[in-house]
Amino acid sequence: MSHHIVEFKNVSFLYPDGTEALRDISFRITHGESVGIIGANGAGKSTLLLHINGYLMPTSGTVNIGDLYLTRQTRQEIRRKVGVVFQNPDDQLFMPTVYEDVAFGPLNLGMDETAVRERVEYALNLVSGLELQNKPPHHLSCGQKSAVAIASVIAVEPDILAMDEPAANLDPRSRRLLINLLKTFEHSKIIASHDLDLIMDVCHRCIVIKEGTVVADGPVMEILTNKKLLEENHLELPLSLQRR
Amino acid sequence: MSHHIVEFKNVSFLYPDGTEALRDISFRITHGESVGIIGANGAGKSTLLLHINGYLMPTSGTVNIGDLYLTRQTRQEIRRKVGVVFQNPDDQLFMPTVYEDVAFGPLNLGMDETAVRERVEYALNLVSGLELQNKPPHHLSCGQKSAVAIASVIAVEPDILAMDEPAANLDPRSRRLLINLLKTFEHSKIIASHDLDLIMDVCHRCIVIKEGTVVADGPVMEILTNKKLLEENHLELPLSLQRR
Amino acid sequence: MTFDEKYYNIGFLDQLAYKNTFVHRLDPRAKLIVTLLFLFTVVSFSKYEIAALLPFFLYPMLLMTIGEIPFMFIFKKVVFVSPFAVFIGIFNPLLDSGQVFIFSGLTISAGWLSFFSILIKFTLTVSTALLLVATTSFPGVCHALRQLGVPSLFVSQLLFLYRYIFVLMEETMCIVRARNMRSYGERGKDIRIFVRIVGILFIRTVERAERIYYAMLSRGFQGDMPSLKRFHIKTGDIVFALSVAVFLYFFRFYPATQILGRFVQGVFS
Amino acid sequence: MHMADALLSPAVGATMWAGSMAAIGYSCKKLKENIDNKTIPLMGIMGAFIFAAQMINFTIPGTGSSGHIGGGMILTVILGPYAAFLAIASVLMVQALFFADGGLLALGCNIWNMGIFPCFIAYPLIYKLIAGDGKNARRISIAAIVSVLIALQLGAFSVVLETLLSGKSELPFGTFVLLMQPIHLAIGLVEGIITAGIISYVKKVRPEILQASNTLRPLDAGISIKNVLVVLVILAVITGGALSWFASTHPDGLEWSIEKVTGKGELEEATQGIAPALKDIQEKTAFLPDYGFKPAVKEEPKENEAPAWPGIEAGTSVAGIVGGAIVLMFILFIGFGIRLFKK
Ligand SMILES: Nc1ncnc2c1ncn2[C@@H]1O[C@H](COP(=O)(O)OP(=O)(O)OP(=O)(O)O)[C@@H](O)[C@H]1O
Ligand SMILES: Nc1ncnc2c1ncn2[C@@H]1O[C@H](COP(=O)(O)OP(=O)(O)OP(=O)(O)O)[C@@H](O)[C@H]1O
Ligand SMILES: [Mg+2]
Ligand SMILES: [Mg+2]
Repeated sequence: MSHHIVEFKNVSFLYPDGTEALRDISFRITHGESVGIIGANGAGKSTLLLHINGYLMPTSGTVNIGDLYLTRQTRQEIRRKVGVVFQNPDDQLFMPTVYEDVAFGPLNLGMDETAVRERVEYALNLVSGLELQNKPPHHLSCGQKSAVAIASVIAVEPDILAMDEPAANLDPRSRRLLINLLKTFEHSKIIASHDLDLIMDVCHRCIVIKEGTVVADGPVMEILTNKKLLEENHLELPLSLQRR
Repeated sequence: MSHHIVEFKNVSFLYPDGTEALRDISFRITHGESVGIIGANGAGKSTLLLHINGYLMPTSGTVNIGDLYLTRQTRQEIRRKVGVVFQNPDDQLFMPTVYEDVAFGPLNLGMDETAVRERVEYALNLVSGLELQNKPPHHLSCGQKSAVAIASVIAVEPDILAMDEPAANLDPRSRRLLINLLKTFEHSKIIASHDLDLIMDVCHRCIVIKEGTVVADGPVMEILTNKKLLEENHLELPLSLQRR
Repeated sequence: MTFDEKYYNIGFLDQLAYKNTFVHRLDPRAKLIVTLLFLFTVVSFSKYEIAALLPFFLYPMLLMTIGEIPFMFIFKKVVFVSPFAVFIGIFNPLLDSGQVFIFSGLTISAGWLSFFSILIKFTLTVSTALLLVATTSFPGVCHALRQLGVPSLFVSQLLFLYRYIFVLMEETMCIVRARNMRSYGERGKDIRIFVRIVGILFIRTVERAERIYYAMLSRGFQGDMPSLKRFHIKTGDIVFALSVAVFLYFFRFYPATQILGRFVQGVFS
Repeated sequence: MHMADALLSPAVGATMWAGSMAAIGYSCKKLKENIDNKTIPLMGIMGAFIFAAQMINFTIPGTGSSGHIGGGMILTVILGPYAAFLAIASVLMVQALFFADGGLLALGCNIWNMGIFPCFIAYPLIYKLIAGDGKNARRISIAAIVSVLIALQLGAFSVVLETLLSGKSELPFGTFVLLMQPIHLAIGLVEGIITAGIISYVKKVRPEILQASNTLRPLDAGISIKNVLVVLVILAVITGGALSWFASTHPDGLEWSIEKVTGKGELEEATQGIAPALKDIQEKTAFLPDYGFKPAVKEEPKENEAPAWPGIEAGTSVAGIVGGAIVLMFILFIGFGIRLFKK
């Protein structure tokens, strides 16, 4: 299924203020893979995720999602294939109720009401948030907000799911629920996080980014046990591997 | 040294909208202790911290800081004794440059410019942030912001340091630096966090809060290894104690 | 411009202000006063004046080169904000059709003259204003204002505004991104959703203001924003201000361009 | 609606600066009288909020084009007129400096046009009147829409006046008004609806914020309509007086002094150029005859004006072009020179 591929070829990105956030990044993620993106603060993880659905366009190089090259013309289409969940769920829930928020994407895709309702219910059910549907988002707990944010992205049935720091500010139980939720998705997944334990639990492959370049790419266990590599990147062994 | 004591006696607090965030909380923290406050999302940790220096006043019960009972009259004085570092460093660095920010507290204490300069340099030096002094906060990285936020509180030389979720969004190295920094303070410390590994590293005592009440209070290792207690509170074993 | 572009743009201008060059080191008060003088001088020229305005490009040019400010960046910004001036100015050639001889055979309408005059003045004033922040930093301008007698209440909240612009813009940018991502074209950008977004932002802003206020209280805030006396007028500042003033005076009241032109014509004929 | 430096004469610019600065000083003084310590950070941060909100664009219904808001009225409703005025002034200042919207000289005009009208006229005279005690949601919405509309109309009209008084633009008064007012009617309607929407959203979700601004801050209650009117009349008299003094004694602000120095006055011909028949009308309609607003009536053939334009003789303009070119090259040369030297 070539349409679930994410391929970066020599992608560089300069923020208009001159910051070189990505430099010559190349990798290829195939169907069904789940990939962790790790690196120091400011390494370029968030910038990379913003390229996956064409929010930012590479300054040079090409991004290939499925069978489409990312251009200004194709990016609307690409956004349907790729759902991105940002770091802060508060930034993502902007409709008056949970239901409307989850329905926002499907409605914009031009679906009719019954189809939308089905989609919303399906997505909310997946994150066990069906009974929240009539609540306004600002009355939800942190963990619930995260779940709804994920549902609102799933509702458009993306082929690829990208998440930026999904577990920040969650209590350990909500974090565990989120991990289990992520494990059950059969989508391709790309997760950027400082929570290496979460990456270890959810991903099979791991890409390390340093100052905008890929410095390592391989099976998750191999990378997350490579102390030297991790330390060079302001990281450390996942806490659950740090024996006391 | 009774003036470093923090004592809550039957404290309850209702938000104006009727949410009962604290119910009949009592505990006593003595000089030099470092105490972790843990609990599920919405348990009341942040609300509790806001009482320690009198932003919120208990609806019933008393808060005693050192030899002062918290009242509208004493709270200015109490604020000198207690430094609070909030969750989001952006909310705390409100002056246009790092130097001015750290100097804000000492200047308000009425110190003269040379004494202020000394304080600022001392505090910034402690967090290794001296070379940041002329930068505006929005040019700092996450980790640097956290460090400066701590410096700006330390510059007032509080007897007691209270922190809410100090390590969120930091990469593992910055988090480790922060932990080491916290370990070196001989202040009384009160830290609210979901990062149980951090609590375990920094604190000696731990208070578990559930729906606004204290459900456990004891030595950190005892509490953080009590699986049943933790699970009842939406928590789990610190990751470094979770063997794979 | 998209939201992102606007954000990066203002961020870049802000970054420039923290360079360390001769121009950046000058006292903010000197730069502020000189800038205002400059603006007054430029707009004081008659509406048909062109030639006499040209020497004034020297000032922004010097600021730009000595202050190491990229020319294209300023230029683009000037072009970007020009529509209103162009829109109003473009009526001049249509309405003011008096003829002016340039030399035999070539006449243009007075309206064109005044239109170009507007454009030149526009370029001069806008670029100088931009260069003021680019070489002084916004807090610098604020401190200068305070020292020049603007009420400190106003200056204090101006500094807050500056500090939180970046924080709030970043937050807003995230929300706008989230909206655009699930909008698939123009559908999701209608006015109701806009109102919602601004409403949410508003509430979060109020809550943030509350947290900031707490943070201020915890550091002894009692109503007065303390300020450091940071700037001392140096001889360099005075020399700078005086020389610009002389420069402005000379080219304002002495038709140097004309004279130079005549002289050159004389040499060649 | 930002006024631009290039369209301003120094006289108008300076007068509006003085007026706006006075208003800032007055607001600071009033605010200080019963300040809540929270107000300073709140004002600053609300300013930042407006700034950010102005950058979000939305699709204007029915047109498909995109717009953004001004936000003055929202601030006023939340912060009360004095604090809101200062916040708006700050936002405009940041825009002038960072985006070069308008410019520094025009800042005075812009603060006046976009600050005074919503805060001190539309809010106390219209919003408060219609909204009453702020309990009835429908009345609040109507109040918001009407007051925003009126504030914008006044602001737009003010832009017209300032531009014409400055005399840099040839747009006739009537045409300019016909251009500006209807556009701002549309803008005002959209903005009013948005303002109403935001206020009612806030009222629904966090009613205490609005209540706080209604009851806690005595600023709102403190503004009496009488005071507002008195202040306005005084300001109008001062402004008008200053403007007409400038305009009558100094044809273009500083220009009178140039006439003395260089001997080339340039404006007399503007009045001469208009046919005597029109002169009469003009003197009746234009309040500053010296400036000769060109009346919108255009029966007069244009050619009549041409000979009346002796401003620059041929020799002078050639010299100007040559000299100008040399000066520009010289400046560029200096620029590149320093750059090279630095490397
Ligand atoms: N809006 C922006 N304008 C300019 N530079 C930016 C912007 N956003 C990010 N950068 C810069 O780009 C680089 C990469 O930033 P990015 O946010 O992608 O890092 P990150 O890996 O996600 O960091 P974190 O772990 O802190 O989230 C950093 O140097 C950062 O300062
Ligand atoms: N301003 C407020 N008004 C009304 N209720 C509030 C307010 N702030 C918090 N609450 C409620 O009070 C309770 C305690 O909230 P608090 O923020 O103290 O929790 P917390 O333990 O810090 O949670 P987290 O781990 O998510 O930070 C929650 O139920 C919350 O919804
Ligand atoms: Mg990031
Ligand atoms: Mg909390």
